[in-house]
Amino acid sequence: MSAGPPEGLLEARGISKNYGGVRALKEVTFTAYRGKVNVLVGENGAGKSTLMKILSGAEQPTGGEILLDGEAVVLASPRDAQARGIGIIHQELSLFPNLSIAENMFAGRELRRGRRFVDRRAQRRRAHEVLKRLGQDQLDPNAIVGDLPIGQQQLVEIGRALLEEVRVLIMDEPTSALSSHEVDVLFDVMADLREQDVTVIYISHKLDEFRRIGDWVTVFRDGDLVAHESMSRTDTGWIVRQMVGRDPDSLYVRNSSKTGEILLDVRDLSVPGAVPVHDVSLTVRAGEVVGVYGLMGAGRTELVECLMGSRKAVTGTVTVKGRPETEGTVQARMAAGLALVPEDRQRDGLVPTMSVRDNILLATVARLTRGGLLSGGAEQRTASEKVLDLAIRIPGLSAAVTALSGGNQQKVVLARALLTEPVVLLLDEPTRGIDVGAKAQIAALMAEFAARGCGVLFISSELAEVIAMADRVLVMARGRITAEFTAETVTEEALVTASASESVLEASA
Amino acid sequence: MTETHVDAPATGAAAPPPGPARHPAPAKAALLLLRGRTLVVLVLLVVFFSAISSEYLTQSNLILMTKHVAINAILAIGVTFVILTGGIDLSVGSIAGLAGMVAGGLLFKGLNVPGGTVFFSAAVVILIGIAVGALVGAVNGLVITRFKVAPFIATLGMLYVARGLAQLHSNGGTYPDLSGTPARGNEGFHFIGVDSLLGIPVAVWIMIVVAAAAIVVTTKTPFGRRIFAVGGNERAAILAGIRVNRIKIAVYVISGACAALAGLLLTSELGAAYPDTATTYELNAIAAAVLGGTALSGGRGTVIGTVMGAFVIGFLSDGLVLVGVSTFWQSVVKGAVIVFAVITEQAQQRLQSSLTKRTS
Amino acid sequence: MTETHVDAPATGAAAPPPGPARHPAPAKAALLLLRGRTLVVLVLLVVFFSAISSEYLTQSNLILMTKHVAINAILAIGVTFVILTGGIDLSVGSIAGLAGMVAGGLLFKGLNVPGGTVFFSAAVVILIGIAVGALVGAVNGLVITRFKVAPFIATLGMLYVARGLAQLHSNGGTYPDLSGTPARGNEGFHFIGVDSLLGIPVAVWIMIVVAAAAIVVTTKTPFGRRIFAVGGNERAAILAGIRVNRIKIAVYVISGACAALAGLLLTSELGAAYPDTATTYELNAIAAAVLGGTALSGGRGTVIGTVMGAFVIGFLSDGLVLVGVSTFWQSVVKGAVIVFAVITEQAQQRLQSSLTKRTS
Amino acid sequence: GSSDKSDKSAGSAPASQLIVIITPSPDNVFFKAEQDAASAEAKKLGYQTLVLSHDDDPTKQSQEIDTAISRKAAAIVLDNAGADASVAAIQRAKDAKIPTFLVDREINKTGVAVAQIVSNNAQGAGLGGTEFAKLMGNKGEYAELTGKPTDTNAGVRSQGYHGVLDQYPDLKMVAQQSANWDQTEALQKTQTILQAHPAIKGIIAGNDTMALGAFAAVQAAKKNIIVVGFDGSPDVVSSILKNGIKATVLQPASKISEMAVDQADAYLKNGKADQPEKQSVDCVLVNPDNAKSVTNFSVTGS
Ligand SMILES: Nc1ncnc2c1ncn2[C@@H]1O[C@H](COP(=O)(O)OP(=O)(O)OP(=O)(O)O)[C@@H](O)[C@H]1O
Ligand SMILES: Nc1ncnc2c1ncn2[C@@H]1O[C@H](COP(=O)(O)OP(=O)(O)OP(=O)(O)O)[C@@H](O)[C@H]1O
Ligand SMILES: [Mg+2]
Ligand SMILES: [Mg+2]
Repeated sequence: MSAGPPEGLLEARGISKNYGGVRALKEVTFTAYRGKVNVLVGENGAGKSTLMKILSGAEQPTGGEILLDGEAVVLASPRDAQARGIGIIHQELSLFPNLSIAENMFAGRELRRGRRFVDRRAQRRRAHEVLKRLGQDQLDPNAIVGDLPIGQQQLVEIGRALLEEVRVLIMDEPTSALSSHEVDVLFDVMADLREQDVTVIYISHKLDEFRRIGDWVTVFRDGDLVAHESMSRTDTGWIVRQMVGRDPDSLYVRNSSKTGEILLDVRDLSVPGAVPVHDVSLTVRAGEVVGVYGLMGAGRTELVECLMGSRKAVTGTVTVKGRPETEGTVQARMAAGLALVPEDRQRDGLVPTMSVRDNILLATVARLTRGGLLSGGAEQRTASEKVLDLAIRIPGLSAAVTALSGGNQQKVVLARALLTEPVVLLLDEPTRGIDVGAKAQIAALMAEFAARGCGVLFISSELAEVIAMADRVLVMARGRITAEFTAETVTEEALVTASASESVLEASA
Repeated sequence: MTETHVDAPATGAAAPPPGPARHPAPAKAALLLLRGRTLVVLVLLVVFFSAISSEYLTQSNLILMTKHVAINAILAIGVTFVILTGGIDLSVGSIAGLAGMVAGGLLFKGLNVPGGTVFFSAAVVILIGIAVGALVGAVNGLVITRFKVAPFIATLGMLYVARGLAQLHSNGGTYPDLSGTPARGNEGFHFIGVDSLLGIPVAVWIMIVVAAAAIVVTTKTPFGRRIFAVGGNERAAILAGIRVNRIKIAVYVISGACAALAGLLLTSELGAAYPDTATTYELNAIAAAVLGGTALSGGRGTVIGTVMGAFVIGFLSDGLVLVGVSTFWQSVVKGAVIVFAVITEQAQQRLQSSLTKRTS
Repeated sequence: MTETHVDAPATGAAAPPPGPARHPAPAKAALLLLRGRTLVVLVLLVVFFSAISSEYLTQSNLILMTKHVAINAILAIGVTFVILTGGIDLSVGSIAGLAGMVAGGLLFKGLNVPGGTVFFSAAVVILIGIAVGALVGAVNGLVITRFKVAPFIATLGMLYVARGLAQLHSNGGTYPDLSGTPARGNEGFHFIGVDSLLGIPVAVWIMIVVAAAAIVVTTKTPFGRRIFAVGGNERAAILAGIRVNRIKIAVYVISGACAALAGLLLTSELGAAYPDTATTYELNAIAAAVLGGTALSGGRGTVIGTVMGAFVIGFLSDGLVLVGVSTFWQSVVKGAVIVFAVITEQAQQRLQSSLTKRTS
Repeated sequence: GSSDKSDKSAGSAPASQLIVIITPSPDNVFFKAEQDAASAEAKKLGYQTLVLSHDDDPTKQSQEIDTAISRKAAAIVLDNAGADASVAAIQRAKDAKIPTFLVDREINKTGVAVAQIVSNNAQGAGLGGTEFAKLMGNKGEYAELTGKPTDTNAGVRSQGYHGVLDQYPDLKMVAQQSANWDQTEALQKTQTILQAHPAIKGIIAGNDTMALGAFAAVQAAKKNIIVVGFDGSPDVVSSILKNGIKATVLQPASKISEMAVDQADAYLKNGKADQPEKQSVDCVLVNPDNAKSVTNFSVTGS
């Protein structure tokens, strides 16, 4: 960093936040510097999003004060914060699935023609400009947001924040659903913003990523600010040490089991739809961890959903443990030995109205009966066993699942899948939005699962992760498998080339 | 992959916004046909009934049926606003009844004030009636937003309360004669429900005006777009700085005012106000909105669709009466047509979304 | 972070299940009081009415009121199953009417078969009546799952269709005498609606059995657990291998069967079957479920709460009748109490969730 | 079946002085008049009253009779909700030693109620039909609006009308619809019927609210059509005086109610009925000739 202490713009002083009995923030004092990219990191549930919600008016602190330009301010609502030039990209997308891209961007602050009417044409034009700035000029501003893949939705959310004349832009994991290409574009935009003296607060779990863009880094742990340092004076090891409180021996555990018979054999699978899949063939062997890399829209989610039976294939065969599974329903595939941890745990994984225990047992509850009736004891035993196995941090088995942090919610869904005793575990972006510690745990779980003679097929958009965890990597682009590497042959360059060569994004860029 | 990109024109100087996705011609035609699906059902009904009865497709019968439709259409337009935000309004029938009784009472026996009885002109009475509806709607909105009562329950409660108030207003009686007298200066109430302008009943004109206003509000104004936003994702709406509670209260006020207007039209047409006016009309109004493609989960729907839905229900009911179908069969046929029309709606949405996706 | 790990006991052999979150005593008491909130409203009602009328709190009146409650409670229990999956059933009143007519027809005039008329015993007639309700419910479920029609509309259509069929069954008439004859071997239909066992009306025993069965099914069986899952997050339920469509059809079948049972009780009590039986009872049934804490969005609710809700509505209505409140005021008071009870429900939920959080 | 243990009052003598009056909803003036007359008469004779309305729902009626039993009423005056569907409930009252006095509508069983005092609907419909035929000049097209199809009186009146009208070959019924006793429904259905059959000369309705609705439609269509109703409600009478609706048939609602209360009083005092169970009170035709002398469901001097 250049000489002289940077100038603080937005300051949180002694901010606390209690949710009922949960202390999400404990008198945190945090300063975001003017015209800098201020990076926030920390484990899941460390309180990062909570602080950002408070700084953007979406939540009220239990104690402490907020200073903007050295002046104490009260941010009673998102409107208040917006009026003061504070914009935010929320971690959970807050979009209107029923409205167009342009309308999403201008919801609540529509451009007007005359005093009364919405100026749709101007909105479309401005939306198009912003999309172009994000490298998405092929996107139609009239497209309905609910029809977009999650990555493009995230870009719309980003675009919305960029439309405002903001002094402070808070970005809470804006890249969790983006692939490296869009991340590059986004970083260019952030560099621009920095030029324009905009203060950026950036939250991410992708260590290699934010090191490229951040000026300052702040580490949170258990609702406390534990470290605050200029990025140039830190390295990855330092950050992980601050986060986890110990040395990162190894982030990812590599599977080292011997491979055996073919457990999953997929032949010529084709799936119609918005993101179609064409003639995919693949195998997963016992003891093997197979990674699937690809860009947004490559069709990986469609592939695993089809394998799991929640999406219908038009052609192709799926053979599990040598037995063809022709029925193609979720029940049949589950019985055959497949289990899926879905990509979007909020939408496809958790039942928010149920307790942690009931969520864990959801798929296997029929096994825990005596004389047709559920046996409370067996339920409690089974669930708590899994909680211990996976080291899920919960207040209690009867707690609401929504009260857990993201990583722990992910483990709940994983526990449910493991309880079905699958022979091949399908994981769609299992590490999205979870912290390094949890990532390492999930990698270890995958390895352990493979060591028991089972197979793993996991999808990931992070190069480092696929390379580190997979024995074999398949690359998907435009619904086809375009390349295959072994752990020995795989390189970042090869993956990028194979995934981009035929990708939608590359073609249109 | 069949995706086609919307090409930006080569002369990209001031990049004009890309137009709506272009569909190949046949797909487009299919889509248009399906968008007008309620219209298709309507046309089928008309064809069917005019084949059975020569009186069905006469100008005078069409005008009459449209007049009958007007009442339900106005109710349904109001309800559409509510449904678009993800709510529901079961109290519209009762509000119509209450507004009719208030207006009837003012016309028939005036307002007792200290020192005598005041009579208002018919126009003022109409405004008071609508204000009563708006007020009841505001109560609905406040109960729903302030006390977080589910709209279904809040408006179900209001269904009973408003109906009870309507009955208490006259102690169960009917206000028999609403024609007013010159001495009282309150003549002319029949204008809205009985008279015609240019050969078209005033009630139909009123429906046209209400529908046009509703279309403009829902599609062209910030308020209208925010209604869709609230119905699409309430949390996101709050985070986007939209005053969600205000929007919600506003739609119940609109719904209440529309219901009151419908009640006044009924009362005017009847020339008498009785407390059971418009009983169970709420179900027809909601059915019209849903037939017209409004999603009960909120965020999706059009006013024009709702009006079409009201036409389908009205033209069906009147047609059944015209050809002399028994009451019992009327009930069966009506239920079946409502479900059938929605089934075609589902087919349409699936086809439409597959078409849009394939071609966008 | 105050999160605690589930501690494994040092001797990890058979890890005992972690108990439910422990609350400090006063918070626990407050919570208990609030959980029984519907009960509190009920007690308030009883206290209020018995202060006004000495007849209210007599054994005979309590038994009588409970018998009246039984009908709505059985309807509401069925509807609760549907609402728990996130659906709604507006057709239960009509199904009750249809089942009553089918049973009435079988008892009064028998079934015409080639070669004569067959009469079934009262027990068989009751089973047929319930089967009819289950069948209509299955149609609801199929329309909703196969054609993806919104439950509101599908069951609204069925409301009309089933009522029309009930009327067509007798061409609008009443089956006057259901007592049967020894010659036909179909006596005894009055048992379920008129008779008593151990001083308690059979209808009340039936309600108790239905409620007990429903409690066991919802809380103790995998099927019940899946109902909650479907209502809580349908997509997650699908991926967890739950056959969502089957569950949905099943709940509409249950709702239809319960509705039919209620219709049979009504018919038996009246000793006659008429096609308008149970008109608009659907609203009361839904109101009971919601009063009892069932969320219309699905996934939350209890059968016992629903039964409490039915008691509140029934004891209120009967109390108003007993003390001679005019019909019109009955309507107003009923609406207001429904909304008020739900407001206290909201207050409870907020308080409860803050308590649970603080103490967990 | 087992005995009615639920009715604890059974066997105990009716010591109370309460008369329970149950009618359809008083938002129809006819039933309001009925209620008011019965209530006034009972109070005059020193009774307390409980006035309830069953809204034409036999189930609700059954529950209200339960309430009467539970409150140990001395007698019930009932305008019932269904000729067949009411029998069991009235029997229950009888078993509890509470006498029931029916007004306005009969039930399809004797020996259950102490008295069934009804206006003679068949006779009244005969009067209405005859007057209608006369007004029509014994020829031409007409439409009929019937009451709620599940209501006995709707059927009786319709039969009564047709008993007369069907004798005239030139009188042709071109449409028959139920408007469920409802004014708005009568209005809209009449409008539609007038579309289908523009040549209609007359409309005969099963009660006065439907006649009023039909007449509103006739007025809006600016047609000159004969409308005849049934009940003798004040609104129709005043319409007759203004040369609007042509005729109605007055049911002496107040008189019937008073008779019922008087007989109940006598029964309670003497322990037996002083009149036969079935009593019918003739209806009176109301037309411009006598409309002036009609007030609140009674014709002065008749
Ligand atoms: N609405 C809420 N109710 C109860 N507890 C909550 C709520 N929101 C957050 N918490 C708790 O507050 C703590 C901090 O959560 P927060 O979302 O700020 O974490 P985070 O650092 O953003 O984690 P992640 O990296 O997973 O996004 C967690 O323990 C979480 O369970
Ligand atoms: N046009 C679309 N309409 C509706 N849903 C879509 C559309 N495109 C994608 N989706 C859904 O969005 C989710 C993400 O799809 P995406 O395009 O990202 O597929 P992917 O190849 O699995 O990539 P990734 O998993 O890396 O996001 C999937 O559930 C997919 O079904
Ligand atoms: Mg977060
Ligand atoms: Mg994906």
